[in-house]
This record gives sequence, structure tokens and C-alpha cells, in this order.
Amino acid sequence: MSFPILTCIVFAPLAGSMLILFTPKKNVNLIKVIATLATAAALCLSVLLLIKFNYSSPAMQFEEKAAWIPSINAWYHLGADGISVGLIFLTTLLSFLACIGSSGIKIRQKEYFFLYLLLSTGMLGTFTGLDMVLFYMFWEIVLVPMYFLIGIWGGQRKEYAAIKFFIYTLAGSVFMLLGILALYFTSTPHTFDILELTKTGGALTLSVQILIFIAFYLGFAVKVPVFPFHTWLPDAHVEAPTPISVLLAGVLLKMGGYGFFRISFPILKDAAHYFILPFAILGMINIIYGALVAMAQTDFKKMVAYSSVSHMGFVMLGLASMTATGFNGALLEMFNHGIITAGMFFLVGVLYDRAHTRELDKFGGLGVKMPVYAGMLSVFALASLGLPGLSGFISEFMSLLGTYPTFKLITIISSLGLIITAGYFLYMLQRILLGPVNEKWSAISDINKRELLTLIPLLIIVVIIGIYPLSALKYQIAAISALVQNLGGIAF
Amino acid sequence: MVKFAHLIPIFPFLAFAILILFGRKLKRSSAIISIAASLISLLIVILTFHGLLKGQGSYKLFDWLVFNGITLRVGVIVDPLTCTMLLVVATIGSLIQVYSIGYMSDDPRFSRFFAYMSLFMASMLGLLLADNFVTLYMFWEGVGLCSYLLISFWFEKASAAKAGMKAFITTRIGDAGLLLGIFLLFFSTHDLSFSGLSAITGHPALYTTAALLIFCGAIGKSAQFPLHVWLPDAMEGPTPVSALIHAATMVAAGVYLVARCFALFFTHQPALVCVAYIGAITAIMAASIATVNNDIKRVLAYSTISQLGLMMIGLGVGGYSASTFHLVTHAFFKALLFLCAGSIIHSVHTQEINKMGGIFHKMKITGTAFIIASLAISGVPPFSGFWSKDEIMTEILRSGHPMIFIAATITNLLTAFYMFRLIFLVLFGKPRSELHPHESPKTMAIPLIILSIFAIFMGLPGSPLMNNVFQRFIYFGAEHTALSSNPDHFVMGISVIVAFLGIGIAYALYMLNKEILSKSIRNRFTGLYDLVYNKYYVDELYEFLFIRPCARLSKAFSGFDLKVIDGAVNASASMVVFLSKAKAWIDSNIVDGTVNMIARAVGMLSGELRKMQTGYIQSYLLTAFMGLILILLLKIIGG
Amino acid sequence: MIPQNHFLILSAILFAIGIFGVLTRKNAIGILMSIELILNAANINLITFNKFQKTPDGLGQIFALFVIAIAAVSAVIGLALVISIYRNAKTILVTKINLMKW
Amino acid sequence: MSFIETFQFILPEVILLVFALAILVCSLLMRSKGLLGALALTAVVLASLFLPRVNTTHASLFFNMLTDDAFSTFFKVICLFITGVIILISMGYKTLQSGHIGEYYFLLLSATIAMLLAVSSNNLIMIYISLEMLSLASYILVGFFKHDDLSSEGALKYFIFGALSTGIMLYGISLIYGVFGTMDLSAIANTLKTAPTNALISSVLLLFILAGLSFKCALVPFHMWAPDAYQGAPTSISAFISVGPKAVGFAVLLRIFTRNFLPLYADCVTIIMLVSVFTMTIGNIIAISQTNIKRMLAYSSIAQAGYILIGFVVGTASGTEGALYYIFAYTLMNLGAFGCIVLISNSIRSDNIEDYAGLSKKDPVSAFMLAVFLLSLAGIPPLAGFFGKFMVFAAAIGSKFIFLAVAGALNSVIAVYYYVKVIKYMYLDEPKATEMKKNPAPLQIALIIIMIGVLIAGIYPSPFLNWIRLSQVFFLQ
Repeated sequence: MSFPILTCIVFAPLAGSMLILFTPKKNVNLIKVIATLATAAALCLSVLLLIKFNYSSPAMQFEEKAAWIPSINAWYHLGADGISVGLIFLTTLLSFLACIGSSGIKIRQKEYFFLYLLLSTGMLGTFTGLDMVLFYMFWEIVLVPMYFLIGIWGGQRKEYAAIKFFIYTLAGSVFMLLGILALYFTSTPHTFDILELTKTGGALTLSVQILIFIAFYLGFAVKVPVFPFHTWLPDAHVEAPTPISVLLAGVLLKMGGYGFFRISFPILKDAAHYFILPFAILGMINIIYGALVAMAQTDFKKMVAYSSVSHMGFVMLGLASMTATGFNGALLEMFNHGIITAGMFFLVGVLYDRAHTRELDKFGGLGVKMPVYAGMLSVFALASLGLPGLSGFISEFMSLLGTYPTFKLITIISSLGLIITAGYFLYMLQRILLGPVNEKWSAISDINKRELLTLIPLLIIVVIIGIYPLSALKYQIAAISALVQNLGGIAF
Repeated sequence: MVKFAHLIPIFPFLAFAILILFGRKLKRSSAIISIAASLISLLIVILTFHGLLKGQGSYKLFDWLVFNGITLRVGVIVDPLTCTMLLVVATIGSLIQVYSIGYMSDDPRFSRFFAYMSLFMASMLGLLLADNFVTLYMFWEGVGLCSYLLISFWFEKASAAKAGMKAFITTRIGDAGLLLGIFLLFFSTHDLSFSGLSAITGHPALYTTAALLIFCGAIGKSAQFPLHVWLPDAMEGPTPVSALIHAATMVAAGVYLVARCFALFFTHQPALVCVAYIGAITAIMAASIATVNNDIKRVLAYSTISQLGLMMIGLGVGGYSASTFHLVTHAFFKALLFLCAGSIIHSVHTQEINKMGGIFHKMKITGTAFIIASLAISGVPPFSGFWSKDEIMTEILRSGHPMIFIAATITNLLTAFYMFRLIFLVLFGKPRSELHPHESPKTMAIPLIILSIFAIFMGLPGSPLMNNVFQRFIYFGAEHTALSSNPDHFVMGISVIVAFLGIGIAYALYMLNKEILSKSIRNRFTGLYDLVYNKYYVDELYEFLFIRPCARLSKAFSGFDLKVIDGAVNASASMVVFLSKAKAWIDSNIVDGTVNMIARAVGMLSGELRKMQTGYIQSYLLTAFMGLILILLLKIIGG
Repeated sequence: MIPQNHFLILSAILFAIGIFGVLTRKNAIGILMSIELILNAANINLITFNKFQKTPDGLGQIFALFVIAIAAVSAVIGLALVISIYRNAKTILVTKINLMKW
Repeated sequence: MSFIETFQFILPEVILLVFALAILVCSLLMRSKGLLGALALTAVVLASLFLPRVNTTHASLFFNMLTDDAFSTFFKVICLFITGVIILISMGYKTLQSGHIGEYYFLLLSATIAMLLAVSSNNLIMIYISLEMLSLASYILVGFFKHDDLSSEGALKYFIFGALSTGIMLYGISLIYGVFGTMDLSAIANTLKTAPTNALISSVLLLFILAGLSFKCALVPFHMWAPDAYQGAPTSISAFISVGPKAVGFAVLLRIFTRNFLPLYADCVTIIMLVSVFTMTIGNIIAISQTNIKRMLAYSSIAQAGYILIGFVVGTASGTEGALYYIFAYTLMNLGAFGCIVLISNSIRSDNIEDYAGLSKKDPVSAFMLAVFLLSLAGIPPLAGFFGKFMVFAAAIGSKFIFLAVAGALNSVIAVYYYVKVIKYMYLDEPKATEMKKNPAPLQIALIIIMIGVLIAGIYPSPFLNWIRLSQVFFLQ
């Protein structure tokens, strides 16, 4: 058996958290070092994974399979393919960067980093687990640390936001659990293996598929989040501390989209076809509605949070397309949105750390006082509004392009979202950076080196994918075309 | 030497990268880097041009994007149209950057300015070289971005910040159309390259729609009606920016786009006619606004819109060569006009023409250049504008659109009028406020001189005097070359008459008259004047029709989100809590009540039990017992 | 010979009275007594069924003895608890014993 | 089977009895009562050492009054484990230490003997007697703080409720004897197999028995004693009655219904399903508004019984397996939770949830353990409670009880709210100034072991599942 790279990636943070558990509370520096090393180890391994990944093959790679609960035929089964490899990298990268960005945490550091690393493991496990039970377990493991991370280190309404997040996502995921069980019992022989189910799932009758699809949908839609299940998101994002907002928006939302890619669509093919119109409509609503609501926000962070709702609409739209282009767009949009929004939340954090307010109207003219910050903010805002040449564009473009032949009107309306998005991001830039200098912030300092360090890797990725999208697309193309073929979608 | 064409945009981009990273250390030398990069690009452009003349052409570079089955292979397009445009852009760009050294010398963000300028050069050159819709779209947005950045370059001014946003969003509306047009084309032809356009056949309605959607992009970028509102506001940017981006190059990209897709438009005449009429409306409307506006740059901005409209007319009537020819000449004289305006503003620190006057003798070079450019745009022979406008007029007449011909003629009349209104009010007469005009520094003056030379002579390649070299170089199809070779003396005559008429009216109204604009005339046409002066109320209309509803919708949705959706969820949560309380309450009250009731029922059997009081344990027991009874009943009834 | 059903009806009446008593007596002692009635109803049943079996195995009788013994123990414990409650609450009326609710 | 041979099967009970009497005597003779707990613990350990090994055949003892099979062994292990932990909790429970502690342990061991007998009973008489023995010991234990208003009130309510329920059950048993002419479960099963009797009458009789057992398991509508008894009882006894009688109740339910009365049972499925749904829902919903943690856990354990009942309703092999696993997991986590409450109440002298504010800072270990146990009760992976829910939901869906599974799923969402509320107080709120006392080491260590058990049973449940499967394979024959 070869080196179990995925196991190492998934459990490196957990090992770190166990170490932290036995580190004295007072020794904050050691705790930080352990956390950073653990996430860095996972990052290095995932880079290695990217290097060794054979992207011309649609098959599952680096598979690890060991008996786990034989009596119910559940296996410890990990693997990575083109769909998950990017998200694994995204998770490790953001975990690492957000870990560096966590130095602003001033209280209860031991607990913080312990939970933080636990969260990392949960997220990574979700993206690698190929057994439903394992997948569900990791999926749920994410909830608890997140609850604490928002609830303890969050903002003013942290308790409300934390419990809301918890209940909301749990409510979604219990239905997913029922869906998993239903899949298990409808398969012969009974299995939880996602790959096996992908082969056999199509044999189910449409009505059964639809029921199971809805069960999974409830779980995933809350995470994505899809209108009208999105209201936990602004609260959670706004109240969470910066690094956690980064992970929330950067990784957690992707878990829902990933679920669609990994489970709902490949296994429940007929139901997926049955539901593409609602998907497209919901995607459109997400895009337009999210953008319009974002426009009305006066709180910087809330605006970015709603922009996530809007952007995740493109994922839904791309999924609805049933075309390789749309799928590629949707998957890439998840990655890109992860990178860009992570950057945006870091930038919100930078500003909040200095000004202790996020009210957009209270700023103005910061472009003079914080030129580097202004540049960074502009680039990420532009990437977010889909400026060609930066990464956000290409994925939104492909989503829309893929959806166009199936849903013309919806695509047209959705592309209006691009205009609204441009509107609120530029309005945000105008209110923060442009205009006359607000004297209140005359002493504000520009972004510092550590903060830059967290942003620059993201910036580089944004630019590279924007200029040469194949650099990211190449990992997923083979897997996506296999998926489309499997689904009987349009392969262009 | 064509094979280096793809390097053209790279040098300015490198300059941008260097300046954005190390700009603060470089300070003044930023300009040198930026200009050097432009000059290197210019050199390569010349080499490419040379190669093109030798018969080399477009080539492919690498796979850029793969949709399943279809690989998008990007390359560069090297043909007469692109090469000419490249030459124009690189030349004017370099000159304006030199000019900017003087103009921007006091600015604290000097190097940032040059960084943006370099980025713009890179994007614009890339746009011209793009050989497919996707890369074109990328650079298209890239120039839009630079436009945004440079319009709001002095972002401390709230108006500048707003203008930038307005420009970006307005053009983006057009871009959304362009994007959809690209989708439509892609799904009909499965091809995104320009070279495939000429092969399109069938589905006329579909392709006409596609063409119109693409034209939407052009409308936004070239500030055509109804998306023209952003360009006048864009004048908030530094004047070199207005000259380069909002006069000479970027705004012409819309015209370039239509020219680039001319094969599609030409085979789908309804779209082409639409182009012509949009152009005509724009031309005459903008020209009329220009006649009453009092801001020197805004007058020029409306003039630009009007001239772009003229180019659209040219394309719309099938005058491919004529239109591109006007594009080239216009680029030079309009850039020159802006630079002159910039020079004047730089020295008198105001843009209000009402406050200027009689500065010609203090600024001879600028003044002369201004006059040359005005003559060129007014269509006075033998300046460049005369030849190119004449070509367009000829094409209009030949195509048989009398309405458009009349509109174009009126536009020309108005053009001559407002240009000379400017000249008379700004350069001549008496100063109307305290002014201390002085000639601008050499870095600013030299580009003026060079551009003046272009403004005078650029018309010659397209004139019969030089045997219509231009038309023989850039043409669409074969027959056009032959057609446009013969000078049409009727049209020439009308053009000349119209030009001089316009100048004459301006002279009569503004030089002979003591007042700026005689009250009597203004009073007679109050309604019309107000309409024109307020730019036909288009901005207000948009505000009323789109912006406010959008804002209201946004607010409404936000409220909806907060109250209704969240409210619903919270309500169900509180329902649970309520239920919980209710259950607890039921436990303590209803159960008791039931107990009372049943106790009474039992009490009817024996009157003794009436006074029975229930205690809590017994209520528990009763619940349990009644539960059991219920279960038994269910069992017995249900079988 | 008294038919089996008569015994069973007697036991059912006893059972019902017992339940009624448990549900209605205010006094804890009264409740204890009612419970005894229920147990005795069961005892009558047991003995009746035993008696009317084709080949009586005595099981019912034995069981009835057990029940009587257990009922005695139960009564002892019940009384002990009542005393305990009386010490604390100075009452043995179950309607007054409601410290814990909701 | 000779008496000696029979004797080896009841050796654990005998050991417990001997030690119980010994404790009673010692408590009269000895001054220091500290050793009594240790003595009781020794008894439990010895008893578990002498438990009959998992056997391949079952043994009928005392004229088939008792039967000894893998199923009963499973529950015996659970029961002895429960008593062992309860003894540890009691030893660490400050309020409990008084002159009467000897009687306390005596009663506890007697209750344990009753539990061991009950789970292996194969005759309705035996079931009645052992359950009554268990109940009687429990009544006294609940009222052990005899000078405490709440304790004696709880005990009285528990007693009256229990007496009525067992009375009803006894009446049911007497009728069953009339219908079948025997009280031996195997004999009744044989009769049912060969000659179908009037299903209606039999199932009605069955429901009488269900009533008695529902009281033990605190199922709706026989649940109302539970909150009062839990709240009033010493916390160690709350812990005991929340798991011990409940496990026994389910063991008997399973033995009677699933094994022996299967044909009759099929008729009652709908009703039991309703009972299950109501039990979960009512327990969970009322728990939300509780402010006393013991009372909250009482409602919580009512709800948990509803989940166990899902496995029981399904009635298939996987259903039974799920129910058994759930009982196992529930025992671990509920004991753990009560243990933590004892630890905490030693210092803060309160059972109010609000007084738990900021506990994570004052007593991080207890707070952490309580959080883990509560999350496990809420069914969050990777803890044992999750896997329990997983198993019962799986069984329900596998047998097309979709409604039941959905109800269970919805309930587990509601439940999260009140479990997390406690965690919120402990972790998110600021502490009030209270000095924490040093925790008794044996209890703390025991709880840590249980916590690790909860984790392992959730992450790698295979060994436990195998054990359970072995326990019920024979049982379902």
C-alpha cells in the first residue's frame, strides 16, 4: 500500500489539535506554532497531491479503503478526483492562511486553535470521504467547532448567530442522513459507498430518486445556501471572527455544492434531470436576490456575506445546465469564490481591526490613507464582480455559457446580476476608498506585512486563474466530462 | 516580423506591474518606464505592420480554455484593420503619456497614474489583437476597468468617484448584452473566433439578434444612445485620460467591434440598419447638446459621442472603409482637441468657457493647435476631418438613406458651429474673468505639435489625392474598394458649405454679439433650449426609471430578507418554544381541566364525587390511565 | 358451583374500584388501599383461572401468594414514604403535594 | 441440570446478595462509612467476573423461570456497568455522605440483583417479581433524602405511579394466565405458534403489560412521574433510574414482544409507533423550557426512550440491533452526563442551568465532558449517540417506516436546542464567582473513561456492534 496521503491530509490538523489539548494554556506561542505547523503540513501535502494528481484521468485517485463498520458495510474510504482535488487544496490553503490570520485572537487561544484544527479536519474529511457514513460524520463534525468558534469569539450577537447556524444546518443535514439511509436500503447489495452507488443509483425509480434527492437537497441547500435557506449566512458571517468568516465563506459553503456534485447528481441522475428547472430558477433567484440585498447593506461584512449568496447562485445555475461547460463553471466558481471571498473577508477584517466599525458610510477617502489596502480591496472587489482577467469572471462566464442553451431567459436575467454586482461592489469601493478623506481616520495605518502575507497567495491565484484558466480547469475537466457522460448531459 | 505581435501588449503590462509594485520608489522615473514600454510596443507594431505588408498574417498561440469538445485556442489577429488601429493607439498613447508628464507633474499619485495608463495601453492593444470573442471580452472589460480607475483617479472628489462608477456600470449594461450575444453565437456556430463569422449562414432572425446583442456592447463602450450618459461625466478624470481613453481609443472600441464583426452585420441587414439609426440619433442629439454646454471638456465629450455616432452611421450604411478612416482621423484630431483643452485648463484652472476668453495671444501653440483640430473636425478641407467625413457622407448618399443623410448633414453643421463657438469664446474676445494664461511646458507642447501635423495630414491617405491608399488597404469585400475610389463632388460641396455655414453662424452669434448668447434667441426657444441644455433629461429619466426602482427593490428585498424569511424561521422557532411552553401549560392546566371534567363525569354517577379535587399525582395517573384507555380504544377500533 | 364468569366480573369490578380510588382519593393512605384492591383483583383472577383449569397446576395459587407478599412489602414502603412526606409537608393529602411541577 | 450447575449461572446474583447483606452488617459495625462504597464496588466487579460467558446455547434455570442466553448476558453487563458507575458517582457525591449510606448501597445492590433477574426472566411471574423488587428498591432510593421535601415528594409520586402501573400489569398478567393457561413465555410462544387465539383479546392483554413496562421506560403517557422523581431524587439515583430500570424495561419488552409474542406484536405496531413519536416529541418539546438540569435531563431521557422505541417498533433484526446499540450508547452518555452534574453540583450547589454560566473556565474538564455527553445525546457525530440514532433510523428506513424516521430526524433537531443551551451557558457566558472544589479523582477518571467510550463507540462501533449482534442472533431464532 502506498503512502496514505489523503489520510495524512485529513488528520494532520486533528493531530495538531490533540497536541494542543496537551499543551499548557499559558504557552500561547507554542499553541500557535503547533496550529500553524499542522495546517502547513496539510497544505504541503495537498500541494503534493496536486502535483501527483493525474488530471487526464476521471477516475478516483489516491484511494484508501479499509474496513470500518463491516456489519453495515461502511468503509473507511477516502479518495480524490478532479471534483474534489481543487476543493481539498482550497481548504488546506485557506486553513493555513486563516490560521496565520488568527493571531488577532486574544482570548482563550488554546480552545480556539483546538476547535479550529478540528474544524479543518471536518472540512477536509467531507471533501475526501467516499463512504456516505464517513462523509456524513465529517460533515457534522464541522458543526460543533463552528458553533463554538462563532459563539465564543464572535461579535455582539454571537450567541444568536451560533445557535442559528447550528440548528439551521443540523435541520438540513438530518434529512440528508435519512437520504443516505434510503440510498443504502435501496441499493443491492446494501452499500454506503458513493462510487458503488453512482454505478447503481440510476436503477432506482424516478419517484424514489426524487424523494431521496429532496432529502439530500435539504442538507446541501442549507449549506450552499440556496434561497430561502440562506438567512443563517449573514448572521453567521457577520458575527464570526475574521478567520472563521473566511472559512465559512471560503470552504463551508462549498460543502453544499460539493454534495450536489458528488452525491445528488451522479447518484440520482433521473431526479437531477427532473429538478434542473427549479435549480436554475433558484440559482437565478440567488444571483439577483443576493445581489439586490447586498446592495442595500450598510455593513461591509454583511454586504460581502450577501454577495456570497449571489455568487453561489452561479453554482446552482451551472449545475442546472447539465452541460460540461456549466458544470465546469459551477465547480470552478466554487473554487474561485472560495479564494476571492476569503480575500474579501480578510480585507474586511483588516479594516475592522483598525476602525472597529464596518459601517460603510462611516468611511471615505481611505484610498489616500491606505493605498496598498485600497489596491488589494479593489482587486478583490473587481474579481468578485467578475472582471475578466481575474478568476471570478471565467467561472461565471462558463456557468452562464453552459446554462444558456437550456435556460435562455433565466440566463439572460441572471446576467443582469452581473450588472447589479458591479453596482454594489463599486458603490462599496466608492464609500470606503473614494471621496473626500474622512478626518476621523486620519491616523489609520495601512495594511501590515502579516496581513499582506495572507492576501498575496490568494491574489496570485486570482490573477493566474483569471489569465490562464486552464491552470485550474485542467484538474477538473476529465472528471466533469465523465460526470456529464454519466448523467447523459450535453457534452460541450 | 508578425510573429512578435503578441508581445505588443506585454510590455505595457510589465510596465504596469513594475509601477504598481515599485511605483513609490520610482517616483518621476515612472513616466519613463511607462513611455519606454509604449515606445517598444510602437516599435513592434511598426514591425508587425511591415510584416503584414509583406503578406504575413494572424497566428495562434496556445490553448486557453477548454469547454468539452471545443478548445479555445487563443491567437492574435493581424490584419489591416487591427494593424492600423494598433498604430493609432500606440502612437497617440505614447504622445499622450509624454504630455502627461507635464500635465500630471504636481500630482501626488504620479506613478499610479502612469501605471494605470500602461495597463490601459496593454488592455487596449490586447483588445485589438484578440482573435476571438472571449479574449476580446476580457480586454474589453480591462479597458473598462482602466477607464473606471482613471475617471475616478482624483477620487477625493466625490463627483469623480461617482462618475467612475457610472461609467463602469453603464458600460457593463452593454457588456451584458455583448456576453449574451457571444453565447448566442457560440451556441449557433460552436465557434468563438472572428474568422468564423464570415461563414455564418441560415437562421437570419437568430443571427440578427446576436448581432444586435453584440452591438449592445458597442453602444455601451462607444457611448451611443441610449447608453451615452456616462461619457460626459467621465470628463471628471484627468484630461490626458479623456484624450486617450474617452476620445481617441477606448470609446472607438465599440466602432472597432462592429467593424470586426462586420461580416455578421453585413449579412444581416436589419442589424446594420439599426446601427445606422442608432448612430444617427446619437450624432444629432449629442451635437445639439454640445452647442449649449458651457464646460470645455463636456463640449468635447458630446462632440466625441456625436462623431462616434457618425462612425456608426458610416458602418451602418456599409461604409466599412469610410468609417474606419474617420475613426483614425478622429482619433488624432480629437486627442489633439482634448490635449489643447487640457493645456488651457492646466493654465487657467477652470473648465467653464464662460470664464475664459482671449487667451490665444498668451498660448499661441495651444491656440493654433486648437484651431487646426477644430478645422479638422468641422470638415474644412484640406484638413483630415474633411476627407473622412466626406467619405462617410458619400457612403450614406450611396446607400440611399435620405433621412440619415439629412441627420448627418445637420450634425456636421452643428459640429462646425459648436467647435467654433468654443474657439470664439475661449481663444478670442475678452477675458470674462481673472485669468493668467501661460503657455504649457514643452512636454505638453511637443505632443500638441506632433498631433497637429497628424490632424492636418492624416486625411491624405484616404483622399483621392493619394489615390485612396487607405481604402485600398482596409476594405470589406471586394466591390467597396472600387466604389469608394471615385470622389463625389456633390457631397464634397455640401460638406464644405455646411462647414463654413456653421463657422459663420458661430461667428455671428459669438464674435459679433457682445453677449455670450443673445438673450433674444434664448428666450425665443426657451423650451427647446432647456431640453437641450438638460441633455434631453436622459439622466433624470434613467434615475427615475432604473436607479430608484432598483434601489427601492434592493431595500425592499433586504427588508424582506430580514423580516419575512428570517422572520418565518424565527417564528417557527418561537412556535416550538411556544409549543414547549404550551405543553408545559397543558401539563399543568389542561390536564387538570380534563381531570376536572372527567371527575365531574364520574361524579354524575355518585354525587359524592362532585366535590372531588384533583391533585397533581392523580392528574398524572389520570393521564396515564386515559392514555391507556385511548390505546385500548385505538386497538379495539383499529383492530 | 359458581360459574367462572362471576369471579371474573367480581375481579373486574374490584379492579375498576381500585383504579377509581387511586384516581380520586385525596388521602395518600386511601390511594395505597385502592392499590391493594387492584392487586387483589388480580389475585382473584389468578386463583379463578387456576381453579377452572382442566388440570390445575397450582401456578395461579402460588402466584397469588407471591402477590400478597409483595403487596405487603409494597404497602410497607408506601406507608414509609407517606410518613416521610408527612414529616416534611405536614400533610398526606396528595392534592397538597405539588412542590414540583411544570 | 443439577443444582450446582444451576448455581453457577446465578453466581453473580448470589455474590451481590452476599455483599449486600455484608454491607448492611458492616454499616452497623463500622464507624467510617468510606469503605462501604468500595465494598459495593468490589461486589459489582466480582459479580461481573463471574458472569456466565457468552454461551452458544441457552440455559433454562429453575423450571424455566430464568433463562440464560447471550441476550441476558448483554443486559447483565450493562446493568452491572450501570451499578458500578452509580457507585462511583455516589462515592463522589458530597450531599449523599451520611450515616445511612450503608442502607443506600444495600438498596442499590438489591436493585441490581433485581435487574439481573429481570433481564433473564422467562416467566411472567418472575418478571413481575423482579420488576417489583427493582421498583421497591428504587422508591426508597428516590426518597433517600428523607428530610428533603422534594426527595420525599418525588418518591411518593414515583411510588404511587409505579404501584398503579404494576397493578395494571399484574391484572394483565392474570388475564394472560387465563387465556393461555400458563405464564411461561416459551410455552405461550408455542401456543401462539400452533393455535392462533383471539388476536384482539391477546393484544389487548399485551397492552396491559405494555403499560407496566412503559412506566419503567417512561414512555408517553406513562412518563409523568419521571421529571418529578428525577428532580427530587439524589442525583446519583436520578442517574440510576434514568438508565437502569429503563434498560431493564426495554430488555423485558424485547424479550416478551420480539421474541415470544411476535404474532401478537405485529398487531400493536401502529400503536407502539404512535407511542414512540409522542414520546420523542413530548419529551423534547417540554425539555426546551426547563431550567433545572436534572428535570431537563428527565425530559431528555423520555425523548431518548422514544428513539430506542423506534428500533423496537421496527422489530426486525436490524431494529433490535439498533435498539440494543442505542441502549448501550444511551447508558454511557446519560450516566456520563449525570456524573458530570454530580461533579459540578458538588461545587456550585445548584442544578439550575443558569448557574452553569462560564463553567468552562472554572472547571474545564467537567465542562468539556458534559459538553461531549450532551452532544452525544443530541446525536452529533462522531459520538456514540449519533451512531445509535443512525442505527435506529437505518432500521426504520430499511423497513419503510419513513414517517417514524422523519419524526425522529425532526425531533433530533429540536433536541439540539436544549442540549446546546447548556453548552452555551458553560462556554459562551461569563462565569459568576464561585470557588470550585477539587473533584473526586475516581469519579473523574471513571467519567473520562466513559467519555472515551462514547467517542470510540461513535468512531469505531464495530466491536460493540459485533457483540450486540452476537447477543441477539440467538435471541431472534
